[in-house]
Amino acid sequence: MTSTLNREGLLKAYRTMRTIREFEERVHADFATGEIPGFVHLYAGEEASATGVCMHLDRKDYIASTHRGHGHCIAKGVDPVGMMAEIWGKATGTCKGKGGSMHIADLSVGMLGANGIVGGGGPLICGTALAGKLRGDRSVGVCFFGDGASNQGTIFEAMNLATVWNLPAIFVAENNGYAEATSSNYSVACDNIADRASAFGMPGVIVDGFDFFAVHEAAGEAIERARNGGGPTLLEVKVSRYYGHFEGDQQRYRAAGEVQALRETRDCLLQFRRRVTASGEITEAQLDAIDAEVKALIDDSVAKAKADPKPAAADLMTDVYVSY
Amino acid sequence: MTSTLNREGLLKAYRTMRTIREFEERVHADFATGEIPGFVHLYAGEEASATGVCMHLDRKDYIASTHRGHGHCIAKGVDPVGMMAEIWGKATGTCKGKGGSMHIADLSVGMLGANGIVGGGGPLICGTALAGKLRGDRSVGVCFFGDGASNQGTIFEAMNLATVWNLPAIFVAENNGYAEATSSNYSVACDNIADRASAFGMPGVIVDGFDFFAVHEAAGEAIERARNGGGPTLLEVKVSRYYGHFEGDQQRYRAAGEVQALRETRDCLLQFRRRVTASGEITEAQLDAIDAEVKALIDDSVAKAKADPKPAAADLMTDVYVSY
Amino acid sequence: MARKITYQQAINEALDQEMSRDPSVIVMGEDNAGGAGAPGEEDAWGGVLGVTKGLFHKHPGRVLDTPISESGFIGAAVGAACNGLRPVAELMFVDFMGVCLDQIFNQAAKFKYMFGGKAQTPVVIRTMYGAGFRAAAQHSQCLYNVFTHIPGLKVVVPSNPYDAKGLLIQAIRDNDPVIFMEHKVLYTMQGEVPEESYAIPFGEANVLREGDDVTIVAFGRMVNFASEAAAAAQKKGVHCEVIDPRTTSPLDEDTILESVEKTGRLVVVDESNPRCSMASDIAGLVAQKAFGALKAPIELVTAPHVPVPFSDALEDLYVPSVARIEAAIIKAKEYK
Amino acid sequence: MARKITYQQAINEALDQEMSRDPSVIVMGEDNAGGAGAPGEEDAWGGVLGVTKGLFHKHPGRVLDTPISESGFIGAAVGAACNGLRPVAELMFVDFMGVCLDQIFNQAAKFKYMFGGKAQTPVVIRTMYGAGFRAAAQHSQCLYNVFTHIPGLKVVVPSNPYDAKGLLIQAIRDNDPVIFMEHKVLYTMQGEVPEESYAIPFGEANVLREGDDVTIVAFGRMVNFASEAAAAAQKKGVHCEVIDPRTTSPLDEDTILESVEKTGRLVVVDESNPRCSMASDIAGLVAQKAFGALKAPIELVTAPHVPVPFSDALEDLYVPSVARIEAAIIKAKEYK
Ligand SMILES: Cc1ncc(C[n+]2csc(CCOP(=O)(O)OP(=O)(O)O)c2C)c(N)n1
Ligand SMILES: Cc1ncc(C[n+]2csc(CCOP(=O)(O)OP(=O)(O)O)c2C)c(N)n1
Ligand SMILES: [Mg+2]
Ligand SMILES: [Mg+2]
Repeated sequence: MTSTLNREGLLKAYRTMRTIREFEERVHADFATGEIPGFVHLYAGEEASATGVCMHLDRKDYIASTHRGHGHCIAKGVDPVGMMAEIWGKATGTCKGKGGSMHIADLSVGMLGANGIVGGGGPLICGTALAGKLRGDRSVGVCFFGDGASNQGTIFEAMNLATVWNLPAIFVAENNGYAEATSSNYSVACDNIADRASAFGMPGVIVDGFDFFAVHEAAGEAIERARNGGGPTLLEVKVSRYYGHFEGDQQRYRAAGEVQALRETRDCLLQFRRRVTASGEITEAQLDAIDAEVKALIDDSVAKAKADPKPAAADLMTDVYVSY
Repeated sequence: MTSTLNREGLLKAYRTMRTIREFEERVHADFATGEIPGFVHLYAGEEASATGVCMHLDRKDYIASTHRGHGHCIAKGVDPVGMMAEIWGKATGTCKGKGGSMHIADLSVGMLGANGIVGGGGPLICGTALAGKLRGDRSVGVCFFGDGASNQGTIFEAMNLATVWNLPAIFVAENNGYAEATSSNYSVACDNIADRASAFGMPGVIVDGFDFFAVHEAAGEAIERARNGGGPTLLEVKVSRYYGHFEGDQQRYRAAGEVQALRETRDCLLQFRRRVTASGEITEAQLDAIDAEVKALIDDSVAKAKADPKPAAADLMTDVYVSY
Repeated sequence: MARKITYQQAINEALDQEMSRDPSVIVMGEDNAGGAGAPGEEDAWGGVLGVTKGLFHKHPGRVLDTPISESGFIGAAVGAACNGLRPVAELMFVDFMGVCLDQIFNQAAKFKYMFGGKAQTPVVIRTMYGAGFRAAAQHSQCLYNVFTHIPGLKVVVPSNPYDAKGLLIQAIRDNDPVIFMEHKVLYTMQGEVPEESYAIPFGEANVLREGDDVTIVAFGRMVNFASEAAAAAQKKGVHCEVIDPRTTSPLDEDTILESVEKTGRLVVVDESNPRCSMASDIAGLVAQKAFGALKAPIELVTAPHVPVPFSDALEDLYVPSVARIEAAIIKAKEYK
Repeated sequence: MARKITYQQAINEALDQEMSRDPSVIVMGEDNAGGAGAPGEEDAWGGVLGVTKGLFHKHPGRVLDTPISESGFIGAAVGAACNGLRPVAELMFVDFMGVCLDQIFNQAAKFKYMFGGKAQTPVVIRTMYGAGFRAAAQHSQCLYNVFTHIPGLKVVVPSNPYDAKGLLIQAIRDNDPVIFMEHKVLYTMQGEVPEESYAIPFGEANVLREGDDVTIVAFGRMVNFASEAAAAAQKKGVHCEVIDPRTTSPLDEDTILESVEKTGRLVVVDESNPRCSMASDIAGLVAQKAFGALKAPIELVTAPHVPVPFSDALEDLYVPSVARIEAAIIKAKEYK
């Protein structure tokens, strides 16, 4: 067991990953019934990435997320009950129903928002990191982005700026192999996204995104370096998404059985469970209990989301200016 | 003498560089009198770059240029007389006086325009190269850009796209050490711009921009590779500009004497002259004759530019749509 | 002309027919084939909502998937247009213009003028716009006013399948850069569309309904709402003239002005936010050039000055409704 | 209040005073210090035209030079604003918005709404606009209409040194994203400016001249042209009311509407291209809300629908002139 986490930390990590999984499986099921509006992108399969990184963060550290943001939100401490209500378009949602899945944000826990613009978070996180740096509060900023986003100019500019300003910023490229239906083998002109780090004067690290411990360790190093004034890092997390690009995607660009095999052999929860129970640090029963608690929480979040009221007509015109 | 150029080629190269130099020195002098309007960015000092590259091109090859575009224009075959008139805002100018220094273009010789937007040419040249590739005409596209531009998202995106589509495109980074007053040591997060090539799956080459032969050779290889379907190259040309960022710049960010020393020791025309006369291939007298001819040409261009009429009022409203 | 197809099929057909007719027409965009580099079908997607589906196999080598680099590939389309091609590039959602606008408004739009008339840039940028999909603030905007403002761009806002096909064919043949705005809610709209190829000239409004009482000018999806509202008003004895300019730039000023000369009353319906919108543009035109005929205030029916909200409860209030248009018609009619 | 300084100095002073008052205010942009990494002076430039000169040494560590990466650093300013700072970022020329608009219009502008009111983004984007410098099509545009269209942005167009200082101080203190438009030709304009700090509230128009005959609404540099034209018209017995809204968003509708209620005649002067412009915006407002008072067509004096030409001979024709404004005033006045 090489992890630096104690039992409490391990349980927390498992709970976070399980919460994300349960949340996403439920959204998947409920989307199929037609009750959930809009575009929804699920994070199932990638839980170890958000969790492994965010375990190192506290609320003064900011993260910027993507269209596939539920996992990042939960890992950063956004309340899943509010999130579910948000996704259902309810007034009780994290954003009062005004943002929806693609715009869940909670600045009070350092979550700067899912983002509907691919690559949008890179520049933003340079800014939160700059603010932390100028205050000298040892906080960091983490930008999650996908393999598709790794080709967007904003991400390149942000990485360059982070080094030029020596910012405490971590760029986490979640390479799940696809941007919509386009393979990262096609769209990324070099072999690994992490290979781009040197072009921006920062270390680049590749890590197995099914392995929570690997992500946790690599992220820990990068974040520690950043906190100590050592500047940015590019961390490439090789992962896979279990569902389509968005709900409704038939995924005909993917080999049949690809996901099933991953679920059965490399799933992050499965691996985590095996490892911590094998080491004897945690019992199966403890994990089962978490599973049950998480299920109850998500059940509850859905029940509430269904029952909660929609925004009132007057809400249309509020929140647009702090003061007009 | 490692150059592949025959005597005619050498004379042409010298004439081109001398024409650029003479053109720029004259614009510099005339700007000081207040007669030339607008923002003017001079290319003096960097002549070997445009010339060394463009010697390999013909009119079906396109180049995209920058705000500092006079040298690229001349090297690509745009008529200096029209250019001078354009800079003076005259109806006889290359663009009828509507574009000015920052927008000289002549598509009939494959010059896609100086560009007022830093980094604007990267995407454009991917497009001209794509057209050539789809036609199968072995043409290439060359994008000139500066060290400052090398941090612009458009340039990164273009380099990635060029590899993804395997385009016959050459990215020529003219690193003259400064973007306006900001040093490239500050703004470029890695040591050399050419180091970024691997991030975009292409070869990166560094070359001394005072040495025409070095540029010519490196560009020749890259262009040949591109013509043969071998894809893009990033060529970093290390150069220096002899004048300020734009005319009027006091250059207090530069060490005193920096330019003077370069002019005296490394100047591209000086080096070229030494080398070709030393090898005996060309005589001093031949070069002096070119100098005189070029001077006469530029004198003439200025005389014409001064005498030529300004655009007529009706020109304000033309050329905006091909058909409306 | 009995065949009915959808707006989406009409667009697909226009692309297909122009690609067949002219080898210089190419198509590019994110997942416009869909599946590039992936183990499955190479045209797995055919565009995010399937609009370009099937073109990849029919026109080999001429439907290009792109990385997510809108500046890069839209700029490439512009460059290719300068070098003999007629590219149709897809900006998936118009909301993404913020990452690539320079290549459109400073490059493509200005080349001809800046270069003294010596360039032409026959590029088409197809893009999806509009609210109604619960897609929230970054995937639901209209934004055609931004393009309309820029000299050198032509802007097309088809409101039905027939126009979509004919205007897209014209756009591809046009020698200027064209922004072709596809309302996402209209993709499933059915309409009669001839199988043969035809081009609808730019700057010629379509008058959907004639009437003497009130002129309605509407854009895109709002044309259909305006027609509904006009039909409802008709039952109350108010006769509306419904005008669909079809292109916001060039704009068929004459048809609008002549109608207002006749009716003296004007309602403009624009799904955009109100400030500096097409609604204000038309109002400005008429207040300057047909003032003498005006008998009532110009009624502007637009979205409010807020971002597009996610929740259906709010989004349905955000989009101008048939009821709001009808109320505006009645208000204009009753003004004395 | 006898001290006279330039518009440029007024802006510099506002920045300096706010930086002194509030340590969370920072300044960033290309060469805003000028000379970063270079052997010479570290504030060699102080902005491309020297507007931020001197701040680097006075406020150590708080004036940041940036690479040429407008999306990167303007987005960073937006992010920093979400995390407790009040950044003032410089977009050197507004014409460059095309490489960074997303961070402004989809991020900064929309956070508060999309996030259900739980974010504030107190960022100021200073930017230079306008024709007159022979800077051609990519360095001379106005484009404030684009920002005005976007809900969530406030847009400021100061026409003189006094307003420039007071409005910039307000912009920095404001909790919303503000686009602060500096007309490059006005930098050298002299005016009386108090030394002490003061803020001018947004959405309050300045009435420069009162009159009963014709209302003129003008923006930025055009305010000064409008005043000149009004003075000329005065000599011909036409009494104009000249209104400078100072901010296009929020807009002081009341002052404009009340004036038109009084005069019944309106001229709008906008240096922009005409379509979907502030000129049409004001015309739309008045045609809807003060129609009953209108006695004449609304005259819109704008640039033509072409890019900004380079040659002085053409650029001088492009920019609305005092003579054209005066002609519009007379036309409005004489209409029966
Ligand atoms: C600027 C921009 N371009 C395109 C899109 C449409 N889009 C949304 S998600 C997506 C794919 C993103 O792929 P990747 O970055 O790999 O993230 P993943 O979906 O795999 O998590 C695309 C093209 C967008 N939202 N924003
Ligand atoms: C998008 C954009 N940002 C900023 C500018 C202003 N600007 C013009 S030239 C320049 C410096 C360019 O430096 P570099 O690329 O090194 O070229 P050089 O001037 O040295 O030839 C800047 C910042 C611009 N024209 N376009
Ligand atoms: Mg991906
Ligand atoms: Mg440079």
